[in-house]
Amino acid sequence: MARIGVFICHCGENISATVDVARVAAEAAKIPGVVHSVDYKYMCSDPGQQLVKTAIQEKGLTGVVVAACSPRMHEPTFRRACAEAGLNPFLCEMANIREHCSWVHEKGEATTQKAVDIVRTLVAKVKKNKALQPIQVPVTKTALVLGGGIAGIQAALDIANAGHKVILVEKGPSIGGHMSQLSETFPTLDCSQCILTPRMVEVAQHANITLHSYSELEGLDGFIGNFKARIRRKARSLDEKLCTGCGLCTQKCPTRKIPSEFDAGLGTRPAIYVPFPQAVPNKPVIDREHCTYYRTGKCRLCEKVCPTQAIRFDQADEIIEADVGAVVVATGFDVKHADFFPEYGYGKYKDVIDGLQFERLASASGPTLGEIRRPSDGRVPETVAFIACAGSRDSAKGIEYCSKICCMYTAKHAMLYRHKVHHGRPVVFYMDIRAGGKMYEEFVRRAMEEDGVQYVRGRVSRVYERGGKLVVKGADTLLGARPVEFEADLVVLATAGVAQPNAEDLAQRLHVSYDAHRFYAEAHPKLRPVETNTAGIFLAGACQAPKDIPESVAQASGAAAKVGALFSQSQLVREPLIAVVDRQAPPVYSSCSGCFLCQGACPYQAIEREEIRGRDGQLIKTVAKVNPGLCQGCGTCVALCRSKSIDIQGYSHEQVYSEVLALLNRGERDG
Amino acid sequence: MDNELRSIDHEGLGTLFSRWRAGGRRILAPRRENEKTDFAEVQAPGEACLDPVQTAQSAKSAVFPRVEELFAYRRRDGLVELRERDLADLPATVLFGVRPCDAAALAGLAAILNWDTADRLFSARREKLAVVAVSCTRSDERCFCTSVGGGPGARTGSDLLLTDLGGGGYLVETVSDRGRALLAGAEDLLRPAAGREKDKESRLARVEKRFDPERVRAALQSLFDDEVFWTEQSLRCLGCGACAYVCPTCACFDIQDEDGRRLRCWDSCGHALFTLHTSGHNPRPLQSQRWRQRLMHKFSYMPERQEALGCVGCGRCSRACPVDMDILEHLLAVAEAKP
Amino acid sequence: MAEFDPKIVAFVCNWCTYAGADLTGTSRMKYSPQVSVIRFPCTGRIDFMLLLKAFAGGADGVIVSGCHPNDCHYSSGNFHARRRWIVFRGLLDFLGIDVRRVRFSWVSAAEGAKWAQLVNETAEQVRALGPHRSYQRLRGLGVG
Amino acid sequence: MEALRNKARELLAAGTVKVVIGYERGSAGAARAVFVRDAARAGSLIFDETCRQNLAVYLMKPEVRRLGKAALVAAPAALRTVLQLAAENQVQDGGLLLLAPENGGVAVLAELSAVEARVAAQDPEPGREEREELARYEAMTLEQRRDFWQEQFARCSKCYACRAACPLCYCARCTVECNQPQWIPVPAHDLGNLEWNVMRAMHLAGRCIDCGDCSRACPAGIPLHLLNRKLIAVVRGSFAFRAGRAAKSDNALSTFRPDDPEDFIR
Repeated sequence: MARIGVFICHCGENISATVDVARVAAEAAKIPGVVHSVDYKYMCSDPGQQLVKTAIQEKGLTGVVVAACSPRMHEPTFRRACAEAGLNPFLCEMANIREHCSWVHEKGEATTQKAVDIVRTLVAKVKKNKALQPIQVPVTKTALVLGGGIAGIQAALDIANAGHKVILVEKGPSIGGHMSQLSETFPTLDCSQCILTPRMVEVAQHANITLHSYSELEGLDGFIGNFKARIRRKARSLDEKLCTGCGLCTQKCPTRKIPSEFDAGLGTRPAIYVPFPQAVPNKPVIDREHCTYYRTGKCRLCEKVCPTQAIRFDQADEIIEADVGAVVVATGFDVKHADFFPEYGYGKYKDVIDGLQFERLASASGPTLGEIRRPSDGRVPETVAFIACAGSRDSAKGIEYCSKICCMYTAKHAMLYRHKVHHGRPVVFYMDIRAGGKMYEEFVRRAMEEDGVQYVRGRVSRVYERGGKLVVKGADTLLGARPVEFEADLVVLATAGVAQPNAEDLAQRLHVSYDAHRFYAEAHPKLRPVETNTAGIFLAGACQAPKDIPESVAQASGAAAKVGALFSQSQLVREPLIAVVDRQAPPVYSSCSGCFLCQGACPYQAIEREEIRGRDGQLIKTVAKVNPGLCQGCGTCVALCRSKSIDIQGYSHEQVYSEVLALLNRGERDG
Repeated sequence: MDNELRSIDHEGLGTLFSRWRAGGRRILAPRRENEKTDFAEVQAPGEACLDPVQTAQSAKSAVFPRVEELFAYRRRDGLVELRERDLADLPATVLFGVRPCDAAALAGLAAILNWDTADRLFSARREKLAVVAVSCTRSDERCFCTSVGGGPGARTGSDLLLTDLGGGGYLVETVSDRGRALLAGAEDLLRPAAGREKDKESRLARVEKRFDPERVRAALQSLFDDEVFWTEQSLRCLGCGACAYVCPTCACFDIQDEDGRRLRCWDSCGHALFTLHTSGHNPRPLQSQRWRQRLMHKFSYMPERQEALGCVGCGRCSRACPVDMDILEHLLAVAEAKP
Repeated sequence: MAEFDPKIVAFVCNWCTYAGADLTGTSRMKYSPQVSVIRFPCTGRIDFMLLLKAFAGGADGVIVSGCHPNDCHYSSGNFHARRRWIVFRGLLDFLGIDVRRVRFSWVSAAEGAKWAQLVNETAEQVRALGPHRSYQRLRGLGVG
Repeated sequence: MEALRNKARELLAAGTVKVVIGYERGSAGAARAVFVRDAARAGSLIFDETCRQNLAVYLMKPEVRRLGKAALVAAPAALRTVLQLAAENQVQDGGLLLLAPENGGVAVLAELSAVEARVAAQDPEPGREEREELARYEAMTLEQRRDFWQEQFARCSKCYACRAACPLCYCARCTVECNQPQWIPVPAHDLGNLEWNVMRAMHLAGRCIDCGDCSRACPAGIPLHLLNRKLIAVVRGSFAFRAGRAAKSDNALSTFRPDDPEDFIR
């Protein structure tokens, strides 16, 4: 038999001014099961809380209802008080007679009656409350970071420096990502490599970081604090332990005319190669697709010249398993290229290039050693047209969004061009200039005013060749859409930043959701921007949306901080307000029929399949099971389950049902 | 008791109806409503529909309603206050147009509900019920009243038994004092049956006797543990309660409390929930066991305990069954089974 | 029909509408006292059976309210709820139950005024429709 | 019919299946389910317009499951049922054979993909009478519909034949069997009957494959299928979703589209 205590708060006069609190207390006392009912000026004050504690001990209360302000205000306060008095905190409920009653209604009978109704409702609920224990989930304090670009590097370093183990997985032969391809960076124009490579080296040398380059995530199972990752280490055809990175093999390799990915196709590389001089790790990899030996069975020159016999032609991919507690996804982005812009002659004319290619031209370590020479004939271009929003903000191209970085790097490109080719004439065709960010607007102005970059506002309709020149046809919308024609030696397209080609595939391996453009979805657009809907998996950098370096780094540190918080205890403790699937003694085992409709509805992939087997190991039935580590307690599955086999603690069927009946004055009559 | 045969024409019957109603009796009779014919209150004989061999539902709700309040209670300062069901408000009823099998079924119901102690509500309703049966001039392949001690013109359970004279009104047999009371002061409407009118038998439907219930009872006892037999017999059965709810003698019920009222509601041994224990254990987890229970109860347990059969051969269950579990067929299988 | 005080039950989610109703309070906006709130973690948790229970219990009207689309604290609970209500409304209407007695709304934590307005409008609507007799009459009928 | 019998004989003789669930001629000329386990008995199988029951209902019955791998004589509705059951993890691909009678012959469907193809080919659209029947009720006034259903439900005795006959009402525990809390009043009074029928319809929303067995089973002759048809129309109209079309499919109510209609939400 329930022994409920009801505590009515005056909240000074906030409640008592419009609600007859004495009468509420008197009415509450009549409710079956209520053994104690008092009102007091300030329940949340120390003496007020003391009233509750004393009553719990002296009257042996099995449940407490505090009729006062909103539970969003003081529920924690009173639950703590109950706990201190030895009553399970989840046996305490708050009846909101202030925000939902005294403050919103005039003084009078109806208002007092409503207060009584609210109290009766919560009494009915609390009678059905169960003592709950916080959920504890063990945490493996190792983080898995996917992607070795600047975001991945930053996240890995921050987590490692916080004293936790990190496994960094990079799909390419070296970490560094797109940033390592950049020449200078806006708005400071400091050299990208110069600020990046020290970080790369730090990663390589960090005692807490295990780097798997030339590797990819095969699969991820488990849940927050307890993931099991399977990582494929692709065969480099090389014994990394023996290899000293002397580079002899790469010099001797006879197959040299392979377009270099690092140089965005503007330079070439041999079949056994290190993507760029500062690569980490500085160990070559054999590109089996192009290697003569793999194609014809002859050559093996690298093997002969290798002073440490490190070459391993027969090496196979290796799958390694790792237990991790959290995952940071920093797989970055891709830029639109190939024949995406036929109207701009891309892929048709050698001298129409994309932004990344211009970065390589401008880079001191690039194919032209930093001299701006056009791909077709190596001449220094006298005139360069930069076309912004190539693809971005263009629903016709299926990309409605703004790629965000283009305005800035286009200004930078134009500037770099002027700095390198003083007499050159850069013209930027743009739609709008988006230069929001510290020192960004100033930077663009500098390009216009100090470096005399000409900005023409208007979309370019097409680019075609005429007598060795590239004719850029557009309109100047600032001059009444006057048609503009500009003869350029080189055309640079600020192509849209898009999701990685295999973004969906990875998302499915990770069980995280993604948006219409295949960028990974954050748990909440405003309040949980670095979390995914899968607890324990976080986002950093451009895999979530196009971002520039500072933003990527900031988000990476944010993700690292989340991981740090998760790793700060050996047990993850969570409120037990989660769903549970019915379990019973044999022969029933569970009322669940295993239709798993709930699985589809769960936003958190928290519902698993459990096989119930008899002593003989015979499968009896497969039923749903809620993973307490993943469930966030929304209760969508509960309302969906036809057989009422899932219930949610804190808002259980019995609790809400009794609330409805009690509110309508039709609670159980026998107390 | 006086058994002289008389007859009444349709007009006379109409007058009789109005007199009964004037005397404060409500009249329940088969009424046709969208394809189904079932018992409902009528004012005049014309509203009654006696064409179908049987009504879909039995007439048992006249004495054993689908849901009935046994008593009410409420809490008052720590005490529980009981309010007995007032029997005075139960209506005096004439049940018109039931078939002889349904009339006989009332005895079956009584056998269960009044077995050890008399059921207050049932008895009160039964007391106030007068049964005017109409013997069967037609039957169908579902009927087997003659196999279970009844017949198309049997008088058991009726107070008056009418037999359609084919256009010319009805032959009237007064079976009980209650029947006599129904006819009190109706002499003007009745006239002695004359000549061919007396020949009731010739008008009755022919229902062939198909089995001997005693044989079935004996067979059931030896078949109880024959799982194979019962599984075979019930593979098609879906375990709904249709058969039990249309049955004139099924009396299983469930007790529910609702808004301070204790209710008695029809239930069926065909439902898995019927025998489910709180522990989760179910002594009859399988439909085969529940089907066995249905036959055992009607043809073995009741004869042994209540010296009455739990079946009057009306065939309603067979007609209502969505999957053609034809009870006659199954009883024959039992009778012929070689355990 | 004589004025009457309708009984209205509001099923709301904890994160948006409950907080919004709190804001109505802190902003001291006044509204009709005939409405009482039952708090759920999310509209996705609200079982259609509870709406029936409210009507059976004598409610003349029902409010169901939660986060606006894309604002759900659990990202998609309100989307699931929305589908459920689309189907449920279709059924109620087909059964001849007046869906004007069931008011669905999105009220965010910032929309204190909207909550007050929602409650007042619903109270007005239900008052105009009168007591939900056709439903309340069902209770206990057909009992012998 | 002979083709069907021969196929059944062949499958049983070869031991490919342990039981053929089909139709036989029952009492009073009715067709009814039969469970043939012996090739010699295959001769009793029939298939004609009297064979209306959705035999897929037996796939969920423990006694039948125990008989071993089954071949099911499947009319179109049964095919849709099997797909829906598969989508709800109740039947496994390759776990049973479907014998679909077709002009004199019989198609043997072993994989669910084959069933999908066949259902897609049949693509059963509601017939004219069906659409008009529904339209007739939709055209009524609210009060007319209310009175109609109250009169119908007043005849319901909660025998649950509708549930038993429905191949998708397979829950190990039905909501009406939950008593903590007692979601649905047990008594067959007006409220209990309304709530039971509302719940039944809601729980079949997006799942019902429209075989009509609920109505056929109802001893009170209540046109229950109308409720399901109404919701089939709503689900299809609002979410462009149809049950029983794919073996791997989310349920209309366990998924959503951000742009689902919400004109009724303010």
